[in-house]
Amino acid sequence: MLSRRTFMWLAGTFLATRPAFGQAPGSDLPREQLLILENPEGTIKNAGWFNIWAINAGGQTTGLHQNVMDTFWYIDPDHGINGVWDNSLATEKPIYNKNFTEMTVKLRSGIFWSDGVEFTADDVVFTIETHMKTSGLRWSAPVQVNVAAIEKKNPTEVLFKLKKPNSRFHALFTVRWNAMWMMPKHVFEKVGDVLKFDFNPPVSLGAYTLHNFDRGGKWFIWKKRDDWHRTTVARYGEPGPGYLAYIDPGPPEKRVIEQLNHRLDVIHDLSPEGMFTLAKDSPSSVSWFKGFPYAHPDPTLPSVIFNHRLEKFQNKDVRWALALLIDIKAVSMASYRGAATISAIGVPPTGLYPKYYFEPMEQWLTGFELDTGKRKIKPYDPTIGKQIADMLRPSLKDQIPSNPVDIAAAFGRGWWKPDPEAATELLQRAGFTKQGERWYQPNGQPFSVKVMVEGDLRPVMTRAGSIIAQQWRRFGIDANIDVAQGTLLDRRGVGDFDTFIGWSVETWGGHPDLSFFLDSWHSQFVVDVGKVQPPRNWQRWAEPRLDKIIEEIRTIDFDDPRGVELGLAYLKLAAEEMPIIPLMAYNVFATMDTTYWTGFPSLATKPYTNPVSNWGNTKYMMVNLKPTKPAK
Amino acid sequence: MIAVFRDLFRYNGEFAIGFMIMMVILGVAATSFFSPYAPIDSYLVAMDAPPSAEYVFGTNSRGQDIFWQLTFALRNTLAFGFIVALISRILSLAIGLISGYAGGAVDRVLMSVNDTFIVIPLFPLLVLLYFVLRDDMTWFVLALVMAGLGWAYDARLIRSVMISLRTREFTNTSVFSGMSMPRIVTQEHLPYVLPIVFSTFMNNMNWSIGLEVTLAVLGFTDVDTPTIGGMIFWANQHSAMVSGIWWWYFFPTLFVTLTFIGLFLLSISMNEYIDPRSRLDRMGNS
Amino acid sequence: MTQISGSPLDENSYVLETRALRAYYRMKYFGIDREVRAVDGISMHVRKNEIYGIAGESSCGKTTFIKAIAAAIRPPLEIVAGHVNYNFINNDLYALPSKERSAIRWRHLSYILQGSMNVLNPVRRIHKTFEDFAFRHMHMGRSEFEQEVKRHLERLRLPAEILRAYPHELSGGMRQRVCIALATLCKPEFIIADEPTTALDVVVQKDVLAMIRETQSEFGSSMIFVTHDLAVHANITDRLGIMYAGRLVEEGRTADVFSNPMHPYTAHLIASLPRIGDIHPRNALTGSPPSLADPPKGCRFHPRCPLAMEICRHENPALTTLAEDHRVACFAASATVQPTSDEKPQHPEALETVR
Amino acid sequence: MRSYAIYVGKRVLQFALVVFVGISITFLITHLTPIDPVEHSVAQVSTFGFSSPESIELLRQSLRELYGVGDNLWEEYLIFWQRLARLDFGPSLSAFPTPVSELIGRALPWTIGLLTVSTILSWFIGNIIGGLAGYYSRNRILRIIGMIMMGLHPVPYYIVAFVLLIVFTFLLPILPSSGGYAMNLAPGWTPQFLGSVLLHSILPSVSLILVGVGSWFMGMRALVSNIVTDDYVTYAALAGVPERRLVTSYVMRNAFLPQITGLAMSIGAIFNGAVITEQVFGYPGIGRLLVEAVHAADYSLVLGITSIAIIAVSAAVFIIDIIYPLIDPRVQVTQ
Repeated sequence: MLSRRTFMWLAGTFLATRPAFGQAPGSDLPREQLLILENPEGTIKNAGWFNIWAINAGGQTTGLHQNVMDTFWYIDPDHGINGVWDNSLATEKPIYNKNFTEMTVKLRSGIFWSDGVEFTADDVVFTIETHMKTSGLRWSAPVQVNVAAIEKKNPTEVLFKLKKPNSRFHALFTVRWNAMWMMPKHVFEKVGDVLKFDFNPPVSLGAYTLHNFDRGGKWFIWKKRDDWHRTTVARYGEPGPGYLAYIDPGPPEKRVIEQLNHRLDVIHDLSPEGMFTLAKDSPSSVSWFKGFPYAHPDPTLPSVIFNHRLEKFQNKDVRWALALLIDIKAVSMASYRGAATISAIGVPPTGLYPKYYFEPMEQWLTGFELDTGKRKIKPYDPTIGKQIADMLRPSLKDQIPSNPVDIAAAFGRGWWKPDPEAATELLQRAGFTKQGERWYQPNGQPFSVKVMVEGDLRPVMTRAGSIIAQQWRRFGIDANIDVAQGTLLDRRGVGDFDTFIGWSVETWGGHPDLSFFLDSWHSQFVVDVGKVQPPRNWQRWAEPRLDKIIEEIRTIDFDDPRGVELGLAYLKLAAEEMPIIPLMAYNVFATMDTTYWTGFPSLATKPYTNPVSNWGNTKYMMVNLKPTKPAK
Repeated sequence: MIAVFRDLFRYNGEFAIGFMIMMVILGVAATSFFSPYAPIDSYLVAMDAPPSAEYVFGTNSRGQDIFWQLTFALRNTLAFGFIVALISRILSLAIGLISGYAGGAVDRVLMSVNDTFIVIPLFPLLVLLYFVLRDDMTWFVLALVMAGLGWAYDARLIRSVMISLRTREFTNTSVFSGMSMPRIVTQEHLPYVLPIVFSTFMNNMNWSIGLEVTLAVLGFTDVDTPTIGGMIFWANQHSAMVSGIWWWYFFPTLFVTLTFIGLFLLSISMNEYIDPRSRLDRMGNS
Repeated sequence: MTQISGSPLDENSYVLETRALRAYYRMKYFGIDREVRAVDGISMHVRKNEIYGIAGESSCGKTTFIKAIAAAIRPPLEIVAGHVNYNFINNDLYALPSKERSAIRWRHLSYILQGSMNVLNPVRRIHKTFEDFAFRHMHMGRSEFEQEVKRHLERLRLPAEILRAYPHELSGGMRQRVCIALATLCKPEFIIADEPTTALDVVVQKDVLAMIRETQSEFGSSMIFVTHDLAVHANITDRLGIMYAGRLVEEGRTADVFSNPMHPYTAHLIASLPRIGDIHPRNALTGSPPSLADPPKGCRFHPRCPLAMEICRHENPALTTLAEDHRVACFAASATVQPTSDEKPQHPEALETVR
Repeated sequence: MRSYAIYVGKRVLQFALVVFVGISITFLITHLTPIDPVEHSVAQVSTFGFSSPESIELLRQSLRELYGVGDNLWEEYLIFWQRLARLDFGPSLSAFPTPVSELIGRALPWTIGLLTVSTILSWFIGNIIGGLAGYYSRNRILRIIGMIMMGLHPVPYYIVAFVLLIVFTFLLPILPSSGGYAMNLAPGWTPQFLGSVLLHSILPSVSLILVGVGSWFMGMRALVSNIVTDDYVTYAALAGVPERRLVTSYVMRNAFLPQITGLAMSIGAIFNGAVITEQVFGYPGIGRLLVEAVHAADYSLVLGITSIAIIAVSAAVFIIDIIYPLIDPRVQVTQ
């Protein structure tokens, strides 16, 4: 039988003998000046549309919001080039008055649109006022909700007057993944209906302008501006690539193939197996972690999300029982092949959060006691991260770090140890009964749990879901996955699910402030099943104690150290109540090919930003890239 | 009957081969009843083990023994194809015969219905239905839906054969000889139509299973029920091809292909047996 | 109107001669591993310019015999023994390489088949069919050829329009006429007519027969005319051969055979012809024709024969000339009838076959 | 001729009916989908960006007005037909406000090009080889080809496509793995562009042909092996009609006719095939557009594409229906 090794050997020999694919095929661009990135949006239906302020009209991450758009501030999900916070179009942080009803923004001067017009306060005022009088633009709603008026103090200073106090208003202009981008007044003021304007070709505020694009939406090519030094990134030097191509390489296996052929420099995401293949067969490929688990952990927290509106999940004992039935090691193996960064608490173990939250919580977690009704147990096992590492070491050898710090960074710290006994006791206390092999709810119904997953669209989450369902099934719960490919978002919105694998927790990653997701968890927003739940409290968890925390956060400054304390309070509450079962960080297998370019971000050497190519923040990557072989 | 079967087996190569293939397939499918594992459980055995003495067909990245997975997959896939084919045959035969003979208004009405079904691109329809029914779209429901959509093509085929038969002389002679239409249909013409029904039965199984595979691969079916398509779906989820787990594709593909070849061989040998002409040759003018 | 050219022994006056012709169906289908002796040792000849009729119940081997002399042998039918000689090739038909064989088709040897409804290509206009069949034999230009065809049809009193028609647009009779025109276009020496008038209504039948008769005598071609319908034989054939169970049991001038049938089977056939004003009940034969898969030993008719004797059970009567040009195979007919060996050849490899 | 006119008239009516029913069904199903384009957009906006609940509510309202969805089904249905008359399917909801027709117009040529070529090729190849195989049923080479066809034909299309993809883009990377033409080329009648298009169409079309040929082959072989036993073939053979003529005018001619109907009937199925091809090979046709539209809950787009497909396919059937009597003399147009 043809063994896997021989097969790969054959493949290898083929690859060795294959024709040189130096040039991007058919492209007349000098490959050593061209950076080819994956656009995870895939093929853009409406390629000729660059008006990013209109919702869903065209592509966003075609390079458009990474390299053409700009706004006041950027928060880096990792360490940042020069600290987590970067003043982009603004020269300093937002300046609020003491009761947070006004925000002043000081603007950078000497920044020019790609058509040679200078960027000024007028553009800001125009952008805001356009959004105030036009509904249905991407940022119309938040502007209309918050802004009473905007004033131009002078060409480099604007003042926002807010309708009500809001200490987080600047978040609207702070790029995490994206934020509200500035419009070129001189272009849009000539336009009748902003919603119907395609903004083609786009006038750029970033270091690149449109060079060429496929009407079919499979590729977009951007060219470095000759006056790149009149853009905000110039502070960090000249962008390396002369050209950027954002392409749709197709499904994971094709991305692997393309990178093996050096026709795709930056892969946005892969299946773990695809990642391993590249790690094995593509010496020129690098990733966030030098070795295993390679992936970049996004500051989002995949979890088992309960529908708190369903009776069976309203008792925290049930939620806890289900948590104690999960063997996170198996989940990590099943979903990420171990390449997961697990988290027991309600924030992702990414960016600077280990420092802000995980270290402080560790103590508390180890001491945390859970009353099963019959006895008190200490469910937290701080060694699970290490256990995963040990489990993987035999097969992956020295790829697996051995010092605790690296292990914690790569695989996370502890988690809840599986405890069927305790789970049984908890369920029994909640009035559930086991008859024969199956569990029944207090109302006599069999205890069935459907785990909604997104199938092909999020393979890893789908795998996590199916293994968790299996673990519950083994215990006598009628659990199955429910593949809602393409419909998950909608069903999530209207609460048409038992549980699903997804995230209701997303953070700044670099900045400890939790309002980014927590504000929306306030019970005031919770609606009944059938009505659409506004993001992100998909679990529809209503908790007075949490509301208090949220209300206080709203009143304190973004950088107020009190924020961290409140964050910790939330984490403890979440641990006790288990409103969702946190699993791990959303690890994105962003892979970079160093055949043509070096200087990609990586945790060990330079974690200046995340390499995940659809993030607005990746504009900082461009100024760090250098050609591998000096241009001839 | 037994004798016919014995003769078929002994004297018709196609039948013999086809029959043996199907026996193997069914045998494999049947062993699913003795599987040590539940079909949808995963991470039970070592991952990515190539075929070996221990795992005949190897194991996949979900820690499942591909052989046992395959047994379930074959069982479900066969059952699926069979149900679709059976129901749709009944529909198409009935409609084809009726409209082929009745002609006129009946024919037009039936054929408009028919053409509508032919014309609507099924694939988007199935995808849409999947979105509407979601996890109610079990493989059985899917089977019913596809049976309901899969008869039209062959109904038209049968009808056109009917029309050409009707224009043949012997129909008229039998008409004049006072045979009733039903009798003409069943006695004079069914022999010509049956081979078509048989071969289309197989083609239809082919069609339905192929479509099921496709839908499954694209994730538009209930992936909890292992089918051939489902196996490939999971293989894709794990980029099995680029990571060299070729056996995860190879064996499902091999067996589904064998299945079809087997069915096909059976169908053609049946045709030969049923076709009045070849029977004539067989018996000579003695 | 019978003109006997030369004595029976005058070889070259024969157009067709078969000697001890045996054509069997050798079946290995579906285990029914049997041998159907459809034509079992037939020796006969057809003279120039005559219409030789072959009569017999259905499945007595008529059609097989035709196939054999027409070299339309296709497995499982095999020529097991004997010869088929035509004078225009003065050689055994089966000794010819298939190329030459197809060269004589239609030029020298043509056919009028049963069931003319389906013998014409349904999607081809008639004139096309004429071209396909005959053009290459006529050695003339297209236009000439078409003229020739038209003239020929005229001779047969057929409208030229039919040339532009499709088969299904013509009546059954018309189609049959077309077939005759087709078969006679090249004025072949020999025409094989297999039940050409069956399935035609009586009126049409008469015309068609008349037509066959005329053309035959006009072009002086010889013909084998097969039908189970003795009435037809009576008014068209010169000589008549009666077949029973794969064998020729009686042969003679049609008139003689009718007036003086010597074989009990012939007698029975003729007796069972309806006659006007006849009120005697017909004495039907008991039993049914034997299966040719395993025919009875001896005379194959004996199980049904009213005159059966002991010898009939064991010996096979030879076809013996009992009157001028009148041969019979029956011990009861005359003492002079000798037994002949009922030998079945030890499976010689099948002679060459045509598709 | 008059009867033929009547016949055509009837066909026209039927054609209209088919289109009407087909499109209505699709309309209904599309509007039964649980997916709400507005929520989809909202989700899209809020997944990464801001999430203040009041703003979301506001956004939702304004989008509802913008997309003009949510009013009752019946009105939408009527409006839809009014627009369809002008081949205007309204704006795409997932590419608002770009008209659906524009999106389709951009994708359609790719699909049509790919399909016509590969369909016609496989039809001819399959039928001719199949016909010969049926006639010379004893020919060894043809038997072997038959075996191969038989083996290939049943393999689910997806697998054939996938294997081709792996072999020619991974193991032996000599062909592009996706797209309609190479990056940074200007579309136009330049040799470079056309060459690129050709190169990119090899895998999709070959996969379609490989799978398509089989069924034609076997259908034709079956037909022919029946026809050769028909009297008129035997008769012509007896008459010593030259073999070539026999095969072409007697056997093939009669066998081709049903296959023509078959072609008409299979066009719908071919479209299905295209959807998958375009998925596997990332080909920029409407099949791909359709799946994307479905995922994006863009039912105006889904409807647009499906309607176009229905019209196109039924038109093809219609055309073949009306010319069929002209090529098959046996079928009297009266029926």
